[in-house]
Amino acid sequence: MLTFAINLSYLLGAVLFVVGLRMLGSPDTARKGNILAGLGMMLAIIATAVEPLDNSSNNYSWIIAGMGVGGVIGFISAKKIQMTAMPQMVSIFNGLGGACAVILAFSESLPYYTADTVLNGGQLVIILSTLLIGGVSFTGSILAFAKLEGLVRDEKITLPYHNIFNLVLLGIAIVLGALIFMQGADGSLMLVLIFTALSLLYGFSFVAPIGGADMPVVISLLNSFTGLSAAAAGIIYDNQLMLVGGILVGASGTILTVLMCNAMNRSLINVLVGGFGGSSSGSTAAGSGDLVAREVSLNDASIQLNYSQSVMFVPGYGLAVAQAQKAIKEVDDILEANGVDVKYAIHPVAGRMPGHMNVLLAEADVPYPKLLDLEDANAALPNTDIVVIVGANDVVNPAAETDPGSPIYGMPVLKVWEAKHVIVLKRSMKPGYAGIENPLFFHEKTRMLFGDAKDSLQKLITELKNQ
Amino acid sequence: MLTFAINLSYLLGAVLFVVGLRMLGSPDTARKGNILAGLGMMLAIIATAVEPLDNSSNNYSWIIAGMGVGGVIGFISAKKIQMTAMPQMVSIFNGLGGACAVILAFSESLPYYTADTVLNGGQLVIILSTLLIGGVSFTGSILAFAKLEGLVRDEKITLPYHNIFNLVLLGIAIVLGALIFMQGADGSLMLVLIFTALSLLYGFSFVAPIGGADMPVVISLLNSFTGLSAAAAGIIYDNQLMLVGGILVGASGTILTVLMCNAMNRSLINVLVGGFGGSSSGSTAAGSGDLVAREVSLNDASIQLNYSQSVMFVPGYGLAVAQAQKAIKEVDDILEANGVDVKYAIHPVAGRMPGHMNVLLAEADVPYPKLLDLEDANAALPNTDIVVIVGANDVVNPAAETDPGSPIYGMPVLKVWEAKHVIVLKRSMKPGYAGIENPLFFHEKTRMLFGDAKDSLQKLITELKNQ
Amino acid sequence: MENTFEFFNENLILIYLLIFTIILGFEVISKVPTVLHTPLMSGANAISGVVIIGAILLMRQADPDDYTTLSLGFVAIILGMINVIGGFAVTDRMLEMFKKKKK
Amino acid sequence: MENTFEFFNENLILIYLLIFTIILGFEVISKVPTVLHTPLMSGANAISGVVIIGAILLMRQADPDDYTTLSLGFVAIILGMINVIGGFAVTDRMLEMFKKKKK
Ligand SMILES: NC(=O)c1ccc[n+]([C@@H]2O[C@H](COP(=O)([O-])OP(=O)(O)OC[C@H]3O[C@@H](n4cnc5c(N)ncnc54)[C@H](OP(=O)(O)O)[C@@H]3O)[C@@H](O)[C@H]2O)c1
Ligand SMILES: NC(=O)c1ccc[n+]([C@@H]2O[C@H](COP(=O)([O-])OP(=O)(O)OC[C@H]3O[C@@H](n4cnc5c(N)ncnc54)[C@H](OP(=O)(O)O)[C@@H]3O)[C@@H](O)[C@H]2O)c1
Repeated sequence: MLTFAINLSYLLGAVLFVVGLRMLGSPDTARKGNILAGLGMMLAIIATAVEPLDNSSNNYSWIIAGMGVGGVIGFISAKKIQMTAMPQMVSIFNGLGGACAVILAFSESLPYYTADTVLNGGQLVIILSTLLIGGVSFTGSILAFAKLEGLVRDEKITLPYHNIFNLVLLGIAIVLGALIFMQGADGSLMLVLIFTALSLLYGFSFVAPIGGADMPVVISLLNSFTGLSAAAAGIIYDNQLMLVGGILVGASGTILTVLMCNAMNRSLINVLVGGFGGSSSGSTAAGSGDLVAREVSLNDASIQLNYSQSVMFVPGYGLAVAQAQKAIKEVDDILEANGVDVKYAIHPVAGRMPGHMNVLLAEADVPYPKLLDLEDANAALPNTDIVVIVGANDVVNPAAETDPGSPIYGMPVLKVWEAKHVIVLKRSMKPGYAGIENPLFFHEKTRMLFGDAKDSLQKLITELKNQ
Repeated sequence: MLTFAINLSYLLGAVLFVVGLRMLGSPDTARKGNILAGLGMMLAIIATAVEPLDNSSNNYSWIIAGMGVGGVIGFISAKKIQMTAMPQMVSIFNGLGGACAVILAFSESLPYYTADTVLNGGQLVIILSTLLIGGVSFTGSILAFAKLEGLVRDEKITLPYHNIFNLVLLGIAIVLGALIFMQGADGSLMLVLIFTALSLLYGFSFVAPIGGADMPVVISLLNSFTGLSAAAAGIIYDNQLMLVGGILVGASGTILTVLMCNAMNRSLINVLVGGFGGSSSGSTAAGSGDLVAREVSLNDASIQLNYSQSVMFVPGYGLAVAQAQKAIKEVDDILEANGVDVKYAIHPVAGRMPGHMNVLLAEADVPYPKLLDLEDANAALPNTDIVVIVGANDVVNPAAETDPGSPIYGMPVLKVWEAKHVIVLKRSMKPGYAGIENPLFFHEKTRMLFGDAKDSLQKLITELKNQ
Repeated sequence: MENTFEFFNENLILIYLLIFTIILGFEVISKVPTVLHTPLMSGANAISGVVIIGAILLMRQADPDDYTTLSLGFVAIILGMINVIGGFAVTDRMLEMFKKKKK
Repeated sequence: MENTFEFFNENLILIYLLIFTIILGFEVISKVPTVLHTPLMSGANAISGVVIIGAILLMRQADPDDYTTLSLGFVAIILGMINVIGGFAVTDRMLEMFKKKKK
């Protein structure tokens, strides 16, 4: 009866995971889905805590203490973190899950070498896999975090021939694993420790050469690794829920990774062997030497905006950096009050994570119907009077359409040059994420308004209010 | 090794079923999906044929003979059947699958009573369930076929209080089943036979009161029953593929049934306890007494059509009955040659099965982009010069929008009265499937062209050619 | 009751499998366009012909002298096979139309 | 090789379950709008915290005097719990935004 209740709870937990994940996939139900999945987790944890075990000493006080500490840390960091730093946070959380799996696998290997537990070949394979996958997920996620926080610069940690180095490293780890397996009970704990260390090193080295701005994709991939390591650990403990939940995350994480890559019009392989962040292309650089970008004064810009019929904002990464979402909304409000029709053009990969702009603008209470996706925006642009680009660059680069030599050639972009006028808010002429020049800035319709995005917008607000 | 290969084939078969079903759900991949599922079935059949069994006498000659006979019958009927009779065909096929399950279950019950095989309670429950579900699927499908073919008129076979009668019948069957279960090995084969007969009777009686035109929904429901009976039989034979395949069909059939009901804006319950086919509503009948429908001559109609800018055909059940799809296409061709823009408005439940009109028009090679769905058609109608309604009725009934007392109130309809002129091709003033009058026929914009749809269209063609 | 619990605990993985199959069945069908309802129904019907496997198993295990079972099994195989072959063939015919439309 | 075959045959239902879970995982995610990628990733991350169950099991079975295992398990529980609680909480915060937009 108790076993029945326990098994039922696990089963329910698994179903809640599936349903929750499903609901997370559509905007109307996403929040409920997250809560359902959380409920499933709670059920599972309770079931695990009361499940009857052979010769268990339980150690409930340790468990409760650990859960308390972890829960509080997790909860507080999740609540305190800034909106824009969320991908980093997810990355750390994910890494800790991987670390948890590593610790479990390592602990389970101990009895083989320290006590005289009979070694089971199948189990050992599972333990080693968990160590490897979990280890990669752990250090990989930590490095992804560091890159996103700007703590680590890509070039500093990339070796020449880094991809070959990685392959060799992985090869060594696998050979060592095979050795440990063949030695069986005669093996030493030392080798297992070295294997663990190699796994951790490999995770670090795996992420090192990947461009900093590709981190969201990498995090998603590492997330699916954590899922797999949880599944492997589920085999060690003969726990169906861990197995099913882990596999589920593994599969959906993989698909999600691929979807993210598609949204950037790149392949996963392309992302993994080093993004375009490092290699600067010279193809469009030549054209700009003799061209000059024209500036616009704050006053002119504000008058233009105020007397236009329709304005389209194009937010980009710079908006996030400058935390200018509230300022942009204020400009919007003033313009709307003066009868100007204001819309936002949201490019799918604007910013540094999928949905970045939506999240930011939602934070500033911009109403949903004002956000146009790529297609709608491109349809509306020819009838738009003024486009205001706020810290965006690659997503409005015409080279993606016209220059087959450009690294972003083929990526769909916002055709802002089809509008009547373009005003660009950025700090300098420096390139964006892809590291390439943007001919748009030298376009005859374009005027630059240099300065920090938030700053410029606030000055615009003052000007607009004085009119 | 052999067992491994067999198990792998079954597993592959199951995956192919899932993938095939998945692909059947989108137009681009549907055909491939069907082929994949068929491949899965082939794999499974081969695996079953060579699987090592304890004390098997194999009887391969019987098996091959049976498969040959069944295969040829199935193939020829599938190829010979007319496009419009396909739902009937599916219904028969489905019924035969149910019959197959009944025979299996009955055969497996024999040894308990004729030989001295030890009776297993769990098995007996499964056998009885298979008999019941399979039986309902068998006779229900056959009756659905007969109704669709017009062999049986609804009123002839419906008793007063039929739904209560059905509940009682089901109750008796269940009580009898419980009795058989409790008697166990002491029971008699006679009781099992009676139980089987009751199941068959119930299937018949279950479908009897349901309106003839609701048969596609019923067939889908019965299909999911066949799936469940196959799954139950899978438990008898301890065969995972039967189990998984059956459950899969059971689940997806249920959802499909619900989707079909949604498309007609009705609930499944509403369909099951008797459609509106029987109960004639008087709500709109009153209004027509003093109104007269105005006719149009062939000559006038053809001139109007030829000098219009845009024509929208609205095909309905009458088009299918009259087999007028080629004729309509010919009119279309002539008009297009004369510079008239011709489109087709496809209501989701026009005809007698989902997609009925699409299938028919595709048969006549009408290009896909000419078919407008409900929304697009309603958007285009105000700018349409002439609407030609070919054997449709309920799907263009304005009462669905204006008369809350109408049985079809709330169903979205094609708002043909928003076009400039409407010509209706039908044989008489008789109502359509829902059995209610259509105020559209008395509308000032409407002209009637009485006669069989194919006939009228062919006369129109002659007129058009003579102009 | 105890029996049911025991059955549940012993066949736990099977029960996971069944429930996941049900969810998969739901998931795979939802959001199918109306036009495809009939072919889909027809395809699902063909798959439900998997019951033929039971008929083959029945037949292979039947005593060669047990003519009752043999004839029952023979009929079952014929019926099942009509369902399978007819089902896939008729689905294919329906879908052929859709292919044509694409041009 | 024979071992693998045997393992396969003996754990057949489990293997069905795994493969169906993988398909389900694919099926459930495909066709997610771009805006939801990040919350979805975050939610999946929270679910991968299911590894905490292993940590609890490790802890419950540890010898009360085996301080190595106890401290390893303790750390594992903390890490796993951060993943679970932090993961669900941060996902909820992201999704809160979407809710607001609906008004
Ligand atoms: N969304 C995703 O999921 C995702 C994931 C990975 C990679 N990416 C990539 O990221 C890029 C996104 O394009 P994007 O147009 O949004 O950004 P971007 O091309 O990276 O350009 C951002 C621009 O913002 C400006 N900027 C930075 N800080 C600023 C501040 N404080 N005030 C004003 N301007 C500031 C920078 O110019 P200054 O330095 O001159 O100010 C820079 O040119 C794409 O290449 C995409 O492929 C996206
Ligand atoms: N599509 C589905 O999946 C489905 C399933 C179940 C039920 N239904 C129901 O079926 C109805 C479909 O609406 P509908 O407008 O297509 O059809 P309808 O309302 O049934 O009307 C068909 C009309 O066609 C005329 N007709 C019959 N034979 C004809 C011939 N040889 N030549 C010319 N006209 C002929 C009939 O009038 P005369 O007798 O005067 O000629 C009749 O009024 C809806 O009520 C729907 O709910 C649909």
